[in-house]
Amino acid sequence: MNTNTELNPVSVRLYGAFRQFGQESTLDVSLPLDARVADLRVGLAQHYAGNDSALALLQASAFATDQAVLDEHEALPQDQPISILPPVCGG
Amino acid sequence: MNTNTELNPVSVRLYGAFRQFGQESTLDVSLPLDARVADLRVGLAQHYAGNDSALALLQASAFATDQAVLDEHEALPQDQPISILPPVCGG
Amino acid sequence: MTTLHVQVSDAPLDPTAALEHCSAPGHGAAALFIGRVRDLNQGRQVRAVSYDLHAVLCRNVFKEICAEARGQWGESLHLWLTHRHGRLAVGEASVIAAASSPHRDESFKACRYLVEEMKHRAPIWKQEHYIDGDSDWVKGHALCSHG
Amino acid sequence: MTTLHVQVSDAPLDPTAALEHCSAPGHGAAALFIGRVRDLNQGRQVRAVSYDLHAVLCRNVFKEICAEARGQWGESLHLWLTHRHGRLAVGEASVIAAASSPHRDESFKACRYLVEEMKHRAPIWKQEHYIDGDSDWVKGHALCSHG
Repeated sequence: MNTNTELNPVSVRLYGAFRQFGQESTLDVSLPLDARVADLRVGLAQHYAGNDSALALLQASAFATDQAVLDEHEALPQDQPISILPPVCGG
Repeated sequence: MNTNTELNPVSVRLYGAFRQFGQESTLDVSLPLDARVADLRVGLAQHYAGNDSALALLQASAFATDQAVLDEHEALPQDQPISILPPVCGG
Repeated sequence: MTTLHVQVSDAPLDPTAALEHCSAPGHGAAALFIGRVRDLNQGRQVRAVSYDLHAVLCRNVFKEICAEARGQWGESLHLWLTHRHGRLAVGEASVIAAASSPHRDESFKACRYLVEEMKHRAPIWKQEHYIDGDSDWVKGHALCSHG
Repeated sequence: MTTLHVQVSDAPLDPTAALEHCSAPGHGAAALFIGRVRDLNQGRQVRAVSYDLHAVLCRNVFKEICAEARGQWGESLHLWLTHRHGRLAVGEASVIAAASSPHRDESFKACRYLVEEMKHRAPIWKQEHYIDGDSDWVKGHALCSHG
Protein backbone atom coordinates (compact mmCIF):
# COMPACT_ATOMS: atom_id res chain seq x y z
CA MET A 1 0.00 0.00 0.00
CA ASN A 2 0.88 3.59 -0.49
CA THR A 3 2.26 5.64 2.37
CA ASN A 4 0.63 8.96 1.44
CA THR A 5 -1.99 9.56 4.12
CA GLU A 6 -4.25 12.04 2.30
CA LEU A 7 -7.31 9.99 1.28
CA ASN A 8 -9.53 10.48 -1.72
CA PRO A 9 -12.90 8.80 -2.39
CA VAL A 10 -12.83 6.76 -5.61
CA SER A 11 -16.15 5.72 -7.07
CA VAL A 12 -16.07 2.38 -8.88
CA ARG A 13 -18.85 1.37 -11.25
CA LEU A 14 -19.96 -2.25 -10.89
CA TYR A 15 -20.84 -4.54 -13.80
CA GLY A 16 -22.00 -8.08 -14.43
CA ALA A 17 -21.79 -10.47 -11.50
CA PHE A 18 -20.71 -7.66 -9.16
CA ARG A 19 -24.31 -6.48 -9.32
CA GLN A 20 -25.38 -9.51 -7.28
CA PHE A 21 -23.43 -8.48 -4.17
CA GLY A 22 -25.54 -5.42 -3.42
CA GLN A 23 -28.11 -2.99 -4.75
CA GLU A 24 -25.63 -0.21 -5.61
CA SER A 25 -24.32 0.28 -9.12
CA THR A 26 -21.22 2.04 -7.77
CA LEU A 27 -18.98 1.49 -4.77
CA ASP A 28 -16.87 4.13 -3.02
CA VAL A 29 -13.38 3.30 -1.82
CA SER A 30 -11.06 5.71 -0.01
CA LEU A 31 -7.57 5.69 -1.44
CA PRO A 32 -4.44 7.87 -1.26
CA LEU A 33 -4.26 10.55 -3.96
CA ASP A 34 -1.37 8.84 -5.67
CA ALA A 35 -2.86 5.33 -5.52
CA ARG A 36 -2.18 2.81 -8.23
CA VAL A 37 -4.70 0.41 -9.76
CA ALA A 38 -3.36 -2.34 -7.49
CA ASP A 39 -4.28 -0.22 -4.47
CA LEU A 40 -7.87 -0.03 -5.64
CA ARG A 41 -7.94 -3.81 -5.86
CA VAL A 42 -6.73 -4.03 -2.26
CA GLY A 43 -9.35 -1.51 -1.16
CA LEU A 44 -12.11 -3.52 -2.80
CA ALA A 45 -10.80 -6.73 -1.23
CA GLN A 46 -11.22 -5.05 2.16
CA HIS A 47 -14.79 -4.07 1.23
CA TYR A 48 -15.66 -7.64 0.20
CA ALA A 49 -13.82 -9.26 3.13
CA GLY A 50 -15.58 -12.51 4.08
CA ASN A 51 -17.41 -12.85 0.75
CA ASP A 52 -15.43 -15.59 -0.96
CA SER A 53 -17.26 -15.50 -4.26
CA ALA A 54 -16.87 -11.71 -4.52
CA LEU A 55 -13.16 -12.02 -3.67
CA ALA A 56 -12.66 -14.70 -6.32
CA LEU A 57 -14.45 -12.56 -8.87
CA LEU A 58 -12.39 -9.52 -7.87
CA GLN A 59 -9.20 -11.48 -8.48
CA ALA A 60 -10.33 -12.36 -12.03
CA SER A 61 -11.48 -8.81 -12.81
CA ALA A 62 -9.88 -5.87 -14.56
CA PHE A 63 -10.24 -2.13 -14.04
CA ALA A 64 -10.88 0.35 -16.81
CA THR A 65 -11.64 3.92 -17.73
CA ASP A 66 -14.15 4.52 -20.49
CA GLN A 67 -11.24 4.43 -22.92
CA ALA A 68 -9.19 1.41 -21.98
CA VAL A 69 -8.43 -1.40 -19.56
CA LEU A 70 -5.88 -0.29 -16.96
CA ASP A 71 -2.61 -1.93 -16.12
CA GLU A 72 -2.16 -3.05 -12.51
CA HIS A 73 0.81 -0.78 -11.94
CA GLU A 74 -0.60 2.39 -13.50
CA ALA A 75 -1.48 5.37 -11.38
CA LEU A 76 -5.24 5.46 -10.85
CA PRO A 77 -6.66 8.20 -13.10
CA GLN A 78 -8.15 10.92 -10.86
CA ASP A 79 -10.53 12.64 -13.22
CA GLN A 80 -12.21 9.78 -15.02
CA PRO A 81 -14.87 7.24 -14.07
CA ILE A 82 -13.38 3.88 -13.06
CA SER A 83 -15.17 0.60 -13.68
CA ILE A 84 -14.53 -2.92 -12.46
CA LEU A 85 -14.93 -5.46 -15.26
CA PRO A 86 -15.45 -9.10 -14.32
CA PRO A 87 -14.57 -11.74 -16.95
CA VAL A 88 -16.60 -10.96 -20.09
CA CYS A 89 -18.95 -13.12 -22.15
CA GLY A 90 -20.61 -11.15 -24.91
CA GLY A 91 -22.44 -12.74 -27.82
CA MET B 1 -15.84 -44.75 -82.39
CA ASN B 2 -18.44 -47.43 -81.98
CA THR B 3 -18.95 -49.98 -84.71
CA ASN B 4 -22.71 -50.39 -84.28
CA THR B 5 -24.18 -48.76 -87.38
CA GLU B 6 -27.75 -48.11 -86.15
CA LEU B 7 -27.85 -44.35 -85.47
CA ASN B 8 -29.92 -42.54 -82.90
CA PRO B 9 -30.42 -38.77 -82.59
CA VAL B 10 -29.19 -37.45 -79.25
CA SER B 11 -30.36 -34.01 -78.22
CA VAL B 12 -27.83 -32.08 -76.14
CA ARG B 13 -28.85 -29.01 -74.15
CA LEU B 14 -26.40 -26.12 -74.36
CA TYR B 15 -25.41 -23.89 -71.45
CA GLY B 16 -23.21 -20.93 -70.71
CA ALA B 17 -20.66 -20.02 -73.37
CA PHE B 18 -22.04 -22.65 -75.76
CA ARG B 19 -24.97 -20.32 -76.25
CA GLN B 20 -22.72 -17.90 -78.16
CA PHE B 21 -22.05 -20.35 -81.01
CA GLY B 22 -25.61 -20.35 -82.31
CA GLN B 23 -29.23 -19.48 -81.63
CA GLU B 24 -30.30 -22.99 -80.62
CA SER B 25 -30.55 -24.07 -76.99
CA THR B 26 -30.12 -27.72 -78.01
CA LEU B 27 -28.01 -29.50 -80.56
CA ASP B 28 -28.80 -32.87 -82.20
CA VAL B 29 -26.04 -35.39 -82.77
CA SER B 30 -26.51 -38.80 -84.41
CA LEU B 31 -24.85 -41.58 -82.46
CA PRO B 32 -24.94 -45.38 -82.32
CA LEU B 33 -27.51 -46.77 -79.85
CA ASP B 34 -24.78 -48.10 -77.58
CA ALA B 35 -22.66 -44.93 -77.66
CA ARG B 36 -20.65 -43.87 -74.67
CA VAL B 37 -20.22 -40.32 -73.35
CA ALA B 38 -16.87 -40.11 -75.17
CA ASP B 39 -18.65 -40.77 -78.47
CA LEU B 40 -20.92 -37.79 -77.87
CA ARG B 41 -17.84 -35.62 -77.35
CA VAL B 42 -16.46 -36.79 -80.70
CA GLY B 43 -19.80 -36.12 -82.39
CA LEU B 44 -19.86 -32.59 -81.03
CA ALA B 45 -16.26 -32.03 -82.12
CA GLN B 46 -17.36 -32.87 -85.67
CA HIS B 47 -20.22 -30.40 -85.36
CA TYR B 48 -17.91 -27.62 -84.19
CA ALA B 49 -15.10 -28.45 -86.67
CA GLY B 50 -13.21 -25.30 -87.59
CA ASN B 51 -14.44 -23.33 -84.57
CA ASP B 52 -11.37 -23.30 -82.35
CA SER B 53 -12.94 -21.56 -79.39
CA ALA B 54 -15.90 -23.97 -79.37
CA LEU B 55 -13.52 -26.93 -79.61
CA ALA B 56 -11.42 -25.64 -76.70
CA LEU B 57 -14.56 -25.13 -74.65
CA LEU B 58 -15.81 -28.61 -75.57
CA GLN B 59 -12.56 -30.12 -74.30
CA ALA B 60 -13.01 -28.39 -70.93
CA SER B 61 -16.69 -29.34 -70.62
CA ALA B 62 -18.53 -32.17 -68.90
CA PHE B 63 -21.74 -33.98 -69.77
CA ALA B 64 -24.57 -34.59 -67.34
CA THR B 65 -28.08 -35.86 -66.86
CA ASP B 66 -30.37 -33.89 -64.57
CA GLN B 67 -29.08 -36.04 -61.73
CA ALA B 68 -25.33 -36.15 -62.09
CA VAL B 69 -22.24 -35.43 -64.12
CA LEU B 70 -21.37 -38.36 -66.38
CA ASP B 71 -18.12 -40.24 -66.58
CA GLU B 72 -16.39 -40.28 -69.97
CA HIS B 73 -16.60 -44.07 -70.27
CA GLU B 74 -20.23 -44.52 -69.20
CA ALA B 75 -22.84 -45.60 -71.69
CA LEU B 76 -24.85 -42.59 -72.80
CA PRO B 77 -28.25 -42.75 -71.02
CA GLN B 78 -30.97 -43.21 -73.67
CA ASP B 79 -34.03 -41.98 -71.88
CA GLN B 80 -32.83 -38.86 -70.12
CA PRO B 81 -32.00 -35.33 -71.25
CA ILE B 82 -28.27 -34.79 -71.72
CA SER B 83 -26.60 -31.44 -71.11
CA ILE B 84 -23.16 -30.11 -71.91
CA LEU B 85 -21.69 -28.14 -69.01
CA PRO B 86 -18.81 -25.77 -69.72
CA PRO B 87 -16.57 -24.81 -66.76
CA VAL B 88 -18.78 -23.31 -64.06
CA CYS B 89 -18.58 -20.00 -62.23
CA GLY B 90 -21.53 -19.48 -59.91
CA GLY B 91 -21.68 -16.86 -57.21
CA MET C 1 -40.95 -28.00 -41.24
CA THR C 2 -38.03 -28.70 -43.50
CA THR C 3 -34.68 -27.44 -42.27
CA LEU C 4 -33.08 -27.42 -45.72
CA HIS C 5 -33.93 -24.90 -48.41
CA VAL C 6 -32.31 -24.90 -51.85
CA GLN C 7 -33.63 -22.93 -54.79
CA VAL C 8 -32.81 -21.22 -58.05
CA SER C 9 -34.95 -18.28 -59.07
CA ASP C 10 -35.10 -15.28 -61.36
CA ALA C 11 -36.66 -13.19 -58.57
CA PRO C 12 -34.57 -11.09 -56.14
CA LEU C 13 -33.07 -13.14 -53.31
CA ASP C 14 -34.30 -12.55 -49.77
CA PRO C 15 -31.73 -12.55 -46.93
CA THR C 16 -34.43 -12.02 -44.30
CA ALA C 17 -36.13 -15.26 -45.30
CA ALA C 18 -32.76 -17.01 -45.14
CA LEU C 19 -32.15 -15.78 -41.59
CA GLU C 20 -35.65 -16.79 -40.49
CA HIS C 21 -35.12 -20.22 -41.97
CA CYS C 22 -31.75 -20.53 -40.27
CA SER C 23 -32.97 -20.27 -36.69
CA ALA C 24 -34.14 -22.63 -33.96
CA PRO C 25 -34.53 -22.42 -30.18
CA GLY C 26 -31.42 -24.58 -29.80
CA HIS C 27 -29.35 -22.61 -32.31
CA GLY C 28 -27.21 -19.84 -30.83
CA ALA C 29 -25.54 -18.95 -34.12
CA ALA C 30 -26.32 -18.19 -37.74
CA ALA C 31 -23.91 -17.23 -40.52
CA LEU C 32 -24.98 -15.80 -43.85
CA PHE C 33 -23.16 -14.97 -47.07
CA ILE C 34 -24.33 -12.75 -49.91
CA GLY C 35 -22.59 -12.62 -53.26
CA ARG C 36 -23.35 -9.49 -55.24
CA VAL C 37 -22.57 -8.25 -58.73
CA ARG C 38 -19.42 -6.14 -58.62
CA ASP C 39 -18.77 -3.06 -60.80
CA LEU C 40 -15.27 -4.19 -61.70
CA ASN C 41 -13.84 -7.57 -62.68
CA GLN C 42 -10.27 -8.14 -63.74
CA GLY C 43 -9.86 -4.51 -64.63
CA ARG C 44 -13.04 -4.21 -66.72
CA GLN C 45 -15.97 -2.04 -65.70
CA VAL C 46 -19.10 -4.14 -65.40
CA ARG C 47 -22.64 -2.84 -65.91
CA ALA C 48 -24.55 -6.10 -65.34
CA VAL C 49 -24.16 -9.89 -65.27
CA SER C 50 -26.41 -12.51 -66.87
CA TYR C 51 -26.52 -15.83 -65.01
CA ASP C 52 -27.36 -19.02 -66.84
CA LEU C 53 -27.92 -22.23 -64.92
CA HIS C 54 -29.17 -25.80 -65.24
CA ALA C 55 -32.03 -25.57 -62.76
CA VAL C 56 -32.76 -29.25 -62.01
CA LEU C 57 -29.14 -30.31 -61.75
CA CYS C 58 -28.36 -27.18 -59.76
CA ARG C 59 -30.92 -28.04 -57.10
CA ASN C 60 -29.56 -31.59 -56.97
CA VAL C 61 -26.00 -30.36 -56.54
CA PHE C 62 -27.14 -27.86 -53.87
CA LYS C 63 -28.85 -30.69 -51.95
CA GLU C 64 -25.75 -32.85 -52.24
CA ILE C 65 -23.56 -30.03 -50.90
CA CYS C 66 -25.96 -29.42 -48.00
CA ALA C 67 -25.99 -33.12 -47.13
CA GLU C 68 -22.19 -33.09 -47.03
CA ALA C 69 -22.19 -30.04 -44.75
CA ARG C 70 -24.56 -31.81 -42.36
CA GLY C 71 -22.40 -34.91 -42.41
CA GLN C 72 -19.45 -32.79 -41.40
CA TRP C 73 -20.91 -30.22 -38.98
CA GLY C 74 -24.09 -31.79 -37.66
CA GLU C 75 -27.41 -33.12 -38.88
CA SER C 76 -29.26 -30.47 -36.87
CA LEU C 77 -27.90 -27.64 -39.06
CA HIS C 78 -30.47 -25.49 -40.80
CA LEU C 79 -29.20 -24.66 -44.27
CA TRP C 80 -30.19 -22.25 -47.03
CA LEU C 81 -28.68 -22.03 -50.50
CA THR C 82 -30.29 -19.98 -53.27
CA HIS C 83 -28.90 -18.68 -56.56
CA ARG C 84 -30.45 -16.22 -58.92
CA HIS C 85 -30.50 -16.38 -62.71
CA GLY C 86 -31.24 -13.86 -65.44
CA ARG C 87 -29.73 -10.40 -65.82
CA LEU C 88 -28.58 -8.68 -62.60
CA ALA C 89 -27.42 -5.09 -62.21
CA VAL C 90 -24.38 -4.12 -60.14
CA GLY C 91 -25.15 -4.52 -56.44
CA GLU C 92 -27.86 -7.17 -56.87
CA ALA C 93 -27.46 -10.45 -54.96
CA SER C 94 -26.58 -13.48 -57.07
CA VAL C 95 -26.29 -16.02 -54.24
CA ILE C 96 -27.27 -16.36 -50.59
CA ALA C 97 -25.90 -19.14 -48.39
CA ALA C 98 -26.77 -19.44 -44.71
CA ALA C 99 -26.43 -21.91 -41.86
CA SER C 100 -27.50 -22.05 -38.24
CA SER C 101 -26.25 -24.31 -35.47
CA PRO C 102 -25.99 -24.54 -31.68
CA HIS C 103 -22.49 -22.97 -31.68
CA ARG C 104 -20.84 -20.49 -34.04
CA ASP C 105 -17.96 -22.51 -35.44
CA GLU C 106 -20.27 -24.91 -37.26
CA SER C 107 -22.35 -22.09 -38.75
CA PHE C 108 -19.32 -20.25 -40.11
CA LYS C 109 -17.75 -23.38 -41.55
CA ALA C 110 -20.94 -24.79 -43.05
CA CYS C 111 -21.87 -21.44 -44.61
CA ARG C 112 -18.47 -21.11 -46.20
CA TYR C 113 -18.57 -24.72 -47.39
CA LEU C 114 -21.86 -24.11 -49.20
CA VAL C 115 -20.38 -21.08 -50.99
CA GLU C 116 -17.09 -22.72 -51.99
CA GLU C 117 -18.64 -25.95 -53.21
CA MET C 118 -21.42 -24.11 -55.06
CA LYS C 119 -18.79 -22.11 -56.94
CA HIS C 120 -16.84 -25.20 -57.95
CA ARG C 121 -19.62 -27.71 -58.60
CA ALA C 122 -22.95 -26.09 -59.38
CA PRO C 123 -23.88 -25.80 -63.09
CA ILE C 124 -23.99 -22.01 -63.19
CA TRP C 125 -22.43 -19.67 -65.74
CA LYS C 126 -22.10 -15.95 -65.97
CA GLN C 127 -21.80 -13.51 -68.81
CA GLU C 128 -20.50 -10.09 -67.91
CA HIS C 129 -21.82 -7.01 -69.68
CA TYR C 130 -19.28 -4.18 -69.74
CA ILE C 131 -19.95 -0.47 -69.89
CA ASP C 132 -18.19 -0.34 -73.28
CA GLY C 133 -21.06 -2.49 -74.68
CA ASP C 134 -19.04 -5.69 -74.93
CA SER C 135 -20.08 -8.95 -73.21
CA ASP C 136 -18.07 -11.97 -72.20
CA TRP C 137 -18.68 -15.39 -70.68
CA VAL C 138 -16.50 -15.72 -67.60
CA LYS C 139 -13.99 -18.58 -67.49
CA GLY C 140 -14.77 -21.10 -64.77
CA HIS C 141 -13.92 -24.38 -63.08
CA ALA C 142 -14.07 -27.54 -65.19
CA LEU C 143 -16.49 -30.10 -63.78
CA CYS C 144 -15.56 -33.71 -63.32
CA SER C 145 -17.83 -36.59 -62.43
CA HIS C 146 -17.67 -37.86 -58.88
CA GLY C 147 -18.17 -41.43 -60.10
CA MET D 1 -21.16 8.05 -45.61
CA THR D 2 -19.32 6.24 -42.86
CA THR D 3 -18.37 2.67 -43.66
CA LEU D 4 -18.06 1.60 -40.01
CA HIS D 5 -21.03 1.14 -37.71
CA VAL D 6 -20.69 0.08 -34.07
CA GLN D 7 -23.48 0.34 -31.55
CA VAL D 8 -24.98 -1.03 -28.35
CA SER D 9 -28.71 -0.81 -27.93
CA ASP D 10 -31.64 -2.15 -25.95
CA ALA D 11 -33.76 -2.26 -29.13
CA PRO D 12 -34.00 -5.35 -31.36
CA LEU D 13 -31.06 -5.68 -33.75
CA ASP D 14 -31.65 -5.31 -37.48
CA PRO D 15 -29.82 -7.66 -39.87
CA THR D 16 -31.31 -5.94 -42.92
CA ALA D 17 -29.70 -2.65 -41.93
CA ALA D 18 -26.41 -4.49 -41.41
CA LEU D 19 -26.54 -5.96 -44.91
CA GLU D 20 -27.43 -2.60 -46.46
CA HIS D 21 -24.54 -1.01 -44.62
CA CYS D 22 -22.20 -3.77 -45.75
CA SER D 23 -22.50 -3.21 -49.48
CA ALA D 24 -20.77 -1.16 -52.15
CA PRO D 25 -20.55 -1.27 -55.96
CA GLY D 26 -17.03 -2.67 -55.65
CA HIS D 27 -17.92 -5.27 -53.03
CA GLY D 28 -18.81 -8.69 -54.39
CA ALA D 29 -19.19 -10.31 -50.97
CA ALA D 30 -20.79 -9.76 -47.58
CA ALA D 31 -20.73 -12.06 -44.56
CA LEU D 32 -23.00 -11.68 -41.57
CA PHE D 33 -23.20 -13.40 -38.19
CA ILE D 34 -26.11 -13.40 -35.76
CA GLY D 35 -25.80 -14.65 -32.20
CA ARG D 36 -29.13 -15.59 -30.64
CA VAL D 37 -30.28 -16.64 -27.18
CA ARG D 38 -30.31 -20.43 -26.98
CA ASP D 39 -32.83 -22.49 -24.99
CA LEU D 40 -30.16 -24.69 -23.45
CA ASN D 41 -26.74 -23.91 -21.99
CA GLN D 42 -24.50 -26.44 -20.32
CA GLY D 43 -27.44 -28.73 -19.70
CA ARG D 44 -29.73 -26.10 -18.17
CA GLN D 45 -32.94 -24.96 -19.81
CA VAL D 46 -32.85 -21.23 -20.43
CA ARG D 47 -35.90 -18.97 -20.59
CA ALA D 48 -34.15 -15.63 -21.16
CA VAL D 49 -30.80 -13.87 -20.85
CA SER D 50 -30.08 -10.42 -19.43
CA TYR D 51 -27.13 -8.64 -20.99
CA ASP D 52 -25.21 -6.02 -19.05
CA LEU D 53 -22.55 -3.94 -20.74
CA HIS D 54 -20.33 -0.90 -20.33
CA ALA D 55 -21.68 1.16 -23.22
CA VAL D 56 -18.91 3.71 -23.76
CA LEU D 57 -16.03 1.29 -23.37
CA CYS D 58 -17.90 -1.26 -25.47
CA ARG D 59 -18.15 1.11 -28.40
CA ASN D 60 -14.46 1.97 -28.02
CA VAL D 61 -13.50 -1.72 -28.02
CA PHE D 62 -15.76 -2.37 -31.03
CA LYS D 63 -14.05 0.45 -32.94
CA GLU D 64 -10.64 -0.88 -31.99
CA ILE D 65 -11.57 -4.37 -33.21
CA CYS D 66 -12.91 -2.98 -36.48
CA ALA D 67 -9.73 -0.96 -37.03
CA GLU D 68 -7.69 -4.14 -36.54
CA ALA D 69 -9.87 -6.00 -39.05
CA ARG D 70 -9.31 -3.27 -41.62
CA GLY D 71 -5.59 -3.33 -40.96
CA GLN D 72 -5.60 -7.03 -41.67
CA TRP D 73 -8.13 -7.45 -44.51
CA GLY D 74 -8.33 -4.05 -46.18
CA GLU D 75 -9.19 -0.46 -45.39
CA SER D 76 -12.08 -0.60 -47.87
CA LEU D 77 -14.03 -3.10 -45.74
CA HIS D 78 -17.48 -2.02 -44.61
CA LEU D 79 -18.01 -3.25 -41.06
CA TRP D 80 -20.98 -3.53 -38.70
CA LEU D 81 -20.89 -4.62 -35.06
CA THR D 82 -23.88 -4.18 -32.76
CA HIS D 83 -24.71 -5.78 -29.43
CA ARG D 84 -27.96 -5.66 -27.56
CA HIS D 85 -28.44 -5.23 -23.82
CA GLY D 86 -31.35 -5.78 -21.47
CA ARG D 87 -33.46 -8.92 -21.14
CA LEU D 88 -33.75 -11.10 -24.27
CA ALA D 89 -36.04 -14.08 -24.79
CA VAL D 90 -34.88 -17.32 -26.43
CA GLY D 91 -34.39 -16.75 -30.16
CA GLU D 92 -33.72 -13.02 -29.94
CA ALA D 93 -30.51 -11.67 -31.48
CA SER D 94 -27.85 -10.55 -29.00
CA VAL D 95 -25.17 -9.63 -31.53
CA ILE D 96 -24.83 -8.92 -35.24
CA ALA D 97 -21.45 -8.70 -36.96
CA ALA D 98 -21.08 -8.12 -40.69
CA ALA D 99 -18.42 -7.28 -43.24
CA SER D 100 -18.31 -6.62 -46.96
CA SER D 101 -15.33 -6.62 -49.29
CA PRO D 102 -14.41 -7.02 -52.97
CA HIS D 103 -13.83 -10.78 -52.54
CA ARG D 104 -15.35 -13.33 -50.18
CA ASP D 105 -12.35 -14.49 -48.18
CA GLU D 106 -11.89 -11.07 -46.54
CA SER D 107 -15.58 -10.80 -45.65
CA PHE D 108 -15.68 -14.21 -43.99
CA LYS D 109 -12.47 -13.66 -42.06
CA ALA D 110 -13.25 -10.12 -40.96
CA CYS D 111 -16.77 -11.08 -39.85
CA ARG D 112 -15.45 -13.95 -37.79
CA TYR D 113 -12.73 -11.75 -36.32
CA LEU D 114 -15.29 -9.22 -35.11
CA VAL D 115 -17.26 -11.96 -33.37
CA GLU D 116 -14.30 -13.69 -31.74
CA GLU D 117 -12.65 -10.51 -30.51
CA MET D 118 -15.95 -9.08 -29.28
CA LYS D 119 -16.47 -12.22 -27.19
CA HIS D 120 -13.03 -12.03 -25.63
CA ARG D 121 -12.56 -8.29 -25.23
CA ALA D 122 -15.83 -6.36 -25.10
CA PRO D 123 -17.13 -5.45 -21.61
CA ILE D 124 -20.36 -7.45 -21.86
CA TRP D 125 -21.84 -9.83 -19.30
CA LYS D 126 -24.78 -12.15 -19.34
CA GLN D 127 -27.07 -13.50 -16.70
CA GLU D 128 -29.07 -16.57 -17.67
CA HIS D 129 -32.61 -17.03 -16.40
CA TYR D 130 -33.58 -20.69 -16.19
CA ILE D 131 -37.04 -22.18 -16.46
CA ASP D 132 -36.74 -23.42 -12.87
CA GLY D 133 -36.73 -19.75 -11.76
CA ASP D 134 -33.02 -19.61 -10.92
CA SER D 135 -30.62 -17.09 -12.49
CA ASP D 136 -26.87 -17.18 -12.91
CA TRP D 137 -24.13 -14.90 -14.22
CA VAL D 138 -22.21 -16.78 -16.89
CA LYS D 139 -18.48 -17.26 -16.37
CA GLY D 140 -16.38 -15.45 -18.96
CA HIS D 141 -12.95 -14.49 -20.20
CA ALA D 142 -10.74 -12.43 -17.91
CA LEU D 143 -9.70 -9.12 -19.46
CA CYS D 144 -6.15 -7.92 -19.49
CA SER D 145 -4.84 -4.52 -20.48
CA HIS D 146 -3.14 -4.25 -23.85
CA GLY D 147 -0.59 -1.80 -22.46
